[in-house]
Amino acid sequence: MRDPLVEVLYNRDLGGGYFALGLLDPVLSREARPGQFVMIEVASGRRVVPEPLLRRPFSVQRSVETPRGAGYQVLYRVVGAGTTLMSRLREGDQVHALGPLGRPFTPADPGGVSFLVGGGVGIPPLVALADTLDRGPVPPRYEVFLGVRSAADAPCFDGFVEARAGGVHIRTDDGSLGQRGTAVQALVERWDRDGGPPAGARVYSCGPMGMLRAVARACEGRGVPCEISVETLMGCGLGACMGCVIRARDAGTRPDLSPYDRWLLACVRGPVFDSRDVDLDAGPPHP
Amino acid sequence: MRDPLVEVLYNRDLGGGYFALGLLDPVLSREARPGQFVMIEVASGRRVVPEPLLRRPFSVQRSVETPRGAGYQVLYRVVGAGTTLMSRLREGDQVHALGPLGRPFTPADPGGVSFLVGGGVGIPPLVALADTLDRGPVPPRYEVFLGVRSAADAPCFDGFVEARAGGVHIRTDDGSLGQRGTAVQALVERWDRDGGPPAGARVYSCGPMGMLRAVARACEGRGVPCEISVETLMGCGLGACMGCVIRARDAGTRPDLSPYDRWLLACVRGPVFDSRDVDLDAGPPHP
Amino acid sequence: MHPSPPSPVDLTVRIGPLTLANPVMLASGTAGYGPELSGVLDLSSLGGFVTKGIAREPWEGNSPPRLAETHAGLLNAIGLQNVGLDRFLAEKVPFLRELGTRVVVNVIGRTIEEYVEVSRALDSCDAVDALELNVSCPNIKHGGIQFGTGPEGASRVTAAVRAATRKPLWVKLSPNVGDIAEVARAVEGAGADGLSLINTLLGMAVDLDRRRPILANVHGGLSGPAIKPVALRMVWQCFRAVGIPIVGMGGIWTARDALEFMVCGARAVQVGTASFANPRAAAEVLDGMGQWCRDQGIPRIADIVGTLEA
Amino acid sequence: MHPSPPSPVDLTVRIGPLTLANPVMLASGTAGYGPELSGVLDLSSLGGFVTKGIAREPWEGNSPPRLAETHAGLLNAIGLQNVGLDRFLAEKVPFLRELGTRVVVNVIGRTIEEYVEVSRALDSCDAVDALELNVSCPNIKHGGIQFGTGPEGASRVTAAVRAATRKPLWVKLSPNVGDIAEVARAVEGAGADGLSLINTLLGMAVDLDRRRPILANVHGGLSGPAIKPVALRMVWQCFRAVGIPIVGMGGIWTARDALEFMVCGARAVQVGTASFANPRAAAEVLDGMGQWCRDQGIPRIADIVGTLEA
Ligand SMILES: Cc1cc2nc3c(=O)[nH]c(=O)nc-3n(C[C@H](O)[C@H](O)[C@H](O)COP(=O)(O)OP(=O)(O)OC[C@H]3O[C@@H](n4cnc5c(N)ncnc54)[C@H](O)[C@@H]3O)c2cc1C
Ligand SMILES: Cc1cc2nc3c(=O)[nH]c(=O)nc-3n(C[C@H](O)[C@H](O)[C@H](O)COP(=O)(O)OP(=O)(O)OC[C@H]3O[C@@H](n4cnc5c(N)ncnc54)[C@H](O)[C@@H]3O)c2cc1C
Ligand SMILES: Cc1cc2nc3c(=O)[nH]c(=O)nc-3n(C[C@H](O)[C@H](O)[C@H](O)COP(=O)(O)O)c2cc1C
Ligand SMILES: Cc1cc2nc3c(=O)[nH]c(=O)nc-3n(C[C@H](O)[C@H](O)[C@H](O)COP(=O)(O)O)c2cc1C
Ligand code: FES
Ligand code: FES
Repeated sequence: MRDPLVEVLYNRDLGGGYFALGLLDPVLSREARPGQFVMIEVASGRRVVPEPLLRRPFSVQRSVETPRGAGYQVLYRVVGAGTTLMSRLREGDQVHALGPLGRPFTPADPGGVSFLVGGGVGIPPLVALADTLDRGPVPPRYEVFLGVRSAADAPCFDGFVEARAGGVHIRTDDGSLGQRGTAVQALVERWDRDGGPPAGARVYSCGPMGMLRAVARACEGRGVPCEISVETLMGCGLGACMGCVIRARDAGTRPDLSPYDRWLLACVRGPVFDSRDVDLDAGPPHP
Repeated sequence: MRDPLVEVLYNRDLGGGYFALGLLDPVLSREARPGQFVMIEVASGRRVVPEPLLRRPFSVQRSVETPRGAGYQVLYRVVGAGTTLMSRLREGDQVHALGPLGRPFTPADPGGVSFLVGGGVGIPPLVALADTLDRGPVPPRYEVFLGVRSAADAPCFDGFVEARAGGVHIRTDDGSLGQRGTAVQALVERWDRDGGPPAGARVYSCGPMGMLRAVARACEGRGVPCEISVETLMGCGLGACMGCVIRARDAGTRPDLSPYDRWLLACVRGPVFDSRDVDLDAGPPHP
Repeated sequence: MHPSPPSPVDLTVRIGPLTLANPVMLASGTAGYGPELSGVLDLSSLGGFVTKGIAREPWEGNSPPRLAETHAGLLNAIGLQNVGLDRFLAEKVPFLRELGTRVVVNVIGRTIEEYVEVSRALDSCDAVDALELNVSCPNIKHGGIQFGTGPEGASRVTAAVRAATRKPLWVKLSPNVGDIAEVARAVEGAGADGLSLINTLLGMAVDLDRRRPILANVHGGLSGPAIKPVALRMVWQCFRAVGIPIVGMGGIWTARDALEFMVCGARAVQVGTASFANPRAAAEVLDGMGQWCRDQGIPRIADIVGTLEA
Repeated sequence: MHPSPPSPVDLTVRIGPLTLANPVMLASGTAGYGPELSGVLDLSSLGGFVTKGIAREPWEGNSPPRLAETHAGLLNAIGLQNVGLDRFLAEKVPFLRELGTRVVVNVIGRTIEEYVEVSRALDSCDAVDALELNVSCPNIKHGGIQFGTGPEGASRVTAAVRAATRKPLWVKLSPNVGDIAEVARAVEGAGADGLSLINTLLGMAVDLDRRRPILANVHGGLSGPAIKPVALRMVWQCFRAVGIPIVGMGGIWTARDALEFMVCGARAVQVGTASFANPRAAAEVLDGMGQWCRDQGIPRIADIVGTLEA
């Protein structure tokens, strides 16, 4: 684990409250696996005691090569105090970014078909996964289903605008871009049209809790293995604070499960989980 | 009382840790009397809760006229967190500056001779006083005695470098500029040489506590009225927090004095006091 | 989102028999005796004004330094320097009478008898709308603190003062206790009309290089945003423990802070330390509270009191 | 200014029978069981490591959200989720044995019997250098809190555990009490070898727009720089009240913070919340402490303990 002080390569305003932050870190650029994240010190510098006090977790979206060296990009949306500060970072600023952290996605065996289902700022880790699949030994077989609220959220698609192996399907809640509907509806329609998911199908998903619930339901009902990446509030990213928990599936009724294992640390056991291992309905993982 | 959000006209680095801050405020520029001060919001802007939490008091050094309008200047030295933040202010930034606050110097009657005795960052309010005397109806009769540690502190003399009515006498502790010695020694030598202070002499002084003690002793021993401006730690500048106190002279033994009046609020009863009214030896007015 | 109602928000709140035009007051010891902030702030726009603590005789207070800044907080050890009852009545009351807002006098004493005497004298003073018994000041060695740390002491002084005045009686509790709800219940039982929560947390700051406490008094009372989580917790605990109204304070900086206190059960709030950083803080808090109610479509601010779902 | 002495500063400190290579430890609950931070921080460079609280059986902990940021502070309501004694011994101790620093196990229980059983089992565990009795966790309803809020409860559990172990026994006190020195004296009388001060202050945070507590548990423990003034005060009060060594904590962010605790009487310190913002915080605090001693010409850091002039 490393916590380097890294240089900001760029911090591009993509519009609609979305930004793309490039950080110089050749090691992480090489070592991060899709689905892993970093804890960024958003309020660095000026003050002894930062405000907000805690770092913020962000998925590694993709590796980048720049004249200054290799690094990686984080795609984020401004939602509160931390991301507001982040949006003020400028080229040449330095921040601590701890990572790569957490359990990554497990890419499918060659021959399988992967379905990448993402919503909003849950899309970035799927870019990393698609990039990995694209670099794989055999021609990758995957399809991408993405959903956002409206055309204003188009910056979320960064990384999927370019052509991808099996095509990218876009849905918006209001129909202002692509077709109206959700990413999960699009996935299910596709499967229904094809008479069910293909053999060797696997789903990888990240997005808001409602979307994850829907995707897990769709997959579990059809016997499709499904990995989801959950976003909980994280204090440390290292398994030290026990703040980031998500409920284990059937936690209260499984006699084999130690009470200790009823709440799973999303930062080290996740953020990527087999959907069958977690209970997305138990208590809000986040306010 | 006003607490306007004023614009920074300039914030000049004078070297040696000294800065001159110009603030746009025609009203204060006109109304402030010599010895009065302002409470500046040094950690304004970015954060809901500032750090440091409190404002900082600074003497009004002089009025300034700029193409943008009339304002005033504060001369300050970077000594801690607040002044460090202040030194980062830039032209066009906005800060709240509450004032003019406190009891000013009482300029001598026409015909009297004023002696202005200043040390370090206690010199700025004497500039304001000299400017007022210069603008007075009769040719002003005053002399200025200034002391700093060494030539590195020369920026403190800002405002007294130009010719002044009765001349400016400069002393440094190490003799690196002007003569070696202190401002008070210079004053006393001058009086001794002249066979005592002139009739109608009055002393106005501001500077470190040690200097104020010496000047008060010199004046009281010779029956010369002496006004000193004291710098205590101030929470509000308005008489509301009772944090800024200085001891009343003979507080413990004066039967006429209510216990309430044993500690005087320096922000409203001062910062300028008749030296005979305060006890400069009782407890540190500031750590 | 509710559409903004055309009618203005009703900001009045009632603390027992007393109606305040709005829930925002200035906290004791942070706004002097009235005139101090009146140049920068229209006091008549606020719901109330609480004076610096008043004792039977004038008090000297502590030696300086009396203030020390901490992270998001302020330590003070003023030591209750105050003009004393007679001068308060003669010099301060005339101004307070014209204030145009509710006047609450913070009462302090070294003995129960002193509390009683001050309260009795204020009982006949028409300019005074309520008394706030400070049984909790941590800054004086032989002062109020002994009354505030236990339910017995707090209820004894409350009962004694209750018998001496018909004015609405608020008791301001110390947070430096193990079980605030127990003290609150005791004080309610002794006849208090309201609770003021919280006074400062006992703290300390150190000048490392000189190896000395920063405050001449060594200890001081911690106020400001640092203590807000403790204050909210105590307001909520007491709201569930007693029936009398609560006036909340401790670190209120913004309208949202003040509204949080109300949602936790405070009928009104007091702004303290924030006035030092910004002398108009209380007025800005009030503005923001009205705005929030409008935005949320809440017609009467009193309706949000204690609405926390927990 | 003293010239820097050529010889290195002696950073060792003694807590009763135990010598630590230096005064900086990681605080319980903020560094897991050891492996969690070891990738970013060389634990063997520190004076000690305190584990997450260990109970006789595994505990589930509270529902999320378990964390809420406040101004200069952090509220947590983890609820002492822990692996339990057996799994601790089987899975965690092997790593701790190789840590190369002092290992202190934080012990929790719902009853005195549970405290005793955990402590007895750890007595025979060579990897454990000391026990830290957490009689003060505010996050569980029927848990340790009842022991920590009064001198009687705290001394009862201390005495019972004392009889069950020969390991150095530190008792970690709750700050949510009226008189910390009274509790400290009681615990000393019951046989404690040291005091850990302080645990978190009971607090609360509110989601205004949803009118709900932010923490699922409603209340949580406040840590971080916001509480440092309270922690320093309690360390100083206890230092003057007892003879046993004190381990200080609460908002330590920098070397100067840590040194302030030592000057107030702490023999050693623990870094907690700071590790979340900066996982190398403890190492940086330690570096800075050595540097300060060199700059000040202090040959042995132990010499500054309790040197506050007050
Ligand atoms: C493993 C992981 C990967 C993530 N990757 C990305 C990413 O690639 N891009 C991106 O934009 N965001 C990502 N997030 C979410 C991101 O961490 C939060 O948006 C950020 O922490 C908000 O900080 P803030 O201070 O701006 O907001 P706050 O002021 O803390 O909160 C503002 C609002 O956002 C909500 N919020 C805060 N933290 C989270 C969270 N962790 N999850 C969900 N909602 C939250 C709050 O409840 C509140 O409503 C990720 C989160 C996790 C756990
Ligand atoms: C009425 C008045 C007028 C002043 N006018 C000027 C001026 O014109 N120019 C100027 O440079 N300074 C002036 N000062 C002093 C100035 O207010 C302090 O230097 C400033 O508040 C320090 O803030 P800081 O955060 O940088 O330092 P801090 O971090 O607060 O303290 C750093 C060091 O400075 C000392 N210090 C802090 N405040 C004061 C104070 N009020 N008086 C003396 N020492 C202090 C501290 O004890 C500490 O040793 C004036 C003070 C008063 C009361
Ligand atoms: C400088 C200062 C003086 C105070 N004096 C008094 C007082 O005389 N009587 C009293 O009951 N409370 C006094 N307090 C406490 C405040 O009224 C208030 O309870 C506390 O500061 C918490 O609110 P805040 O965080 O908004 O300041 C004082 C607080 C400060 C900062
Ligand atoms: C997330 C978290 C979990 C904690 N868990 C424990 C614990 O299990 N046992 C314990 O005695 N203290 C626990 N504490 C308290 C800390 O050990 C420490 O006493 C407190 O946080 C004050 O120090 P700090 O401000 O440096 O964090 C915990 C604190 C935090 C923030
Ligand atoms: S974020 Fe701290 S344990 Fe997961
Ligand atoms: S600075 Fe607040 S009373 Fe003087």
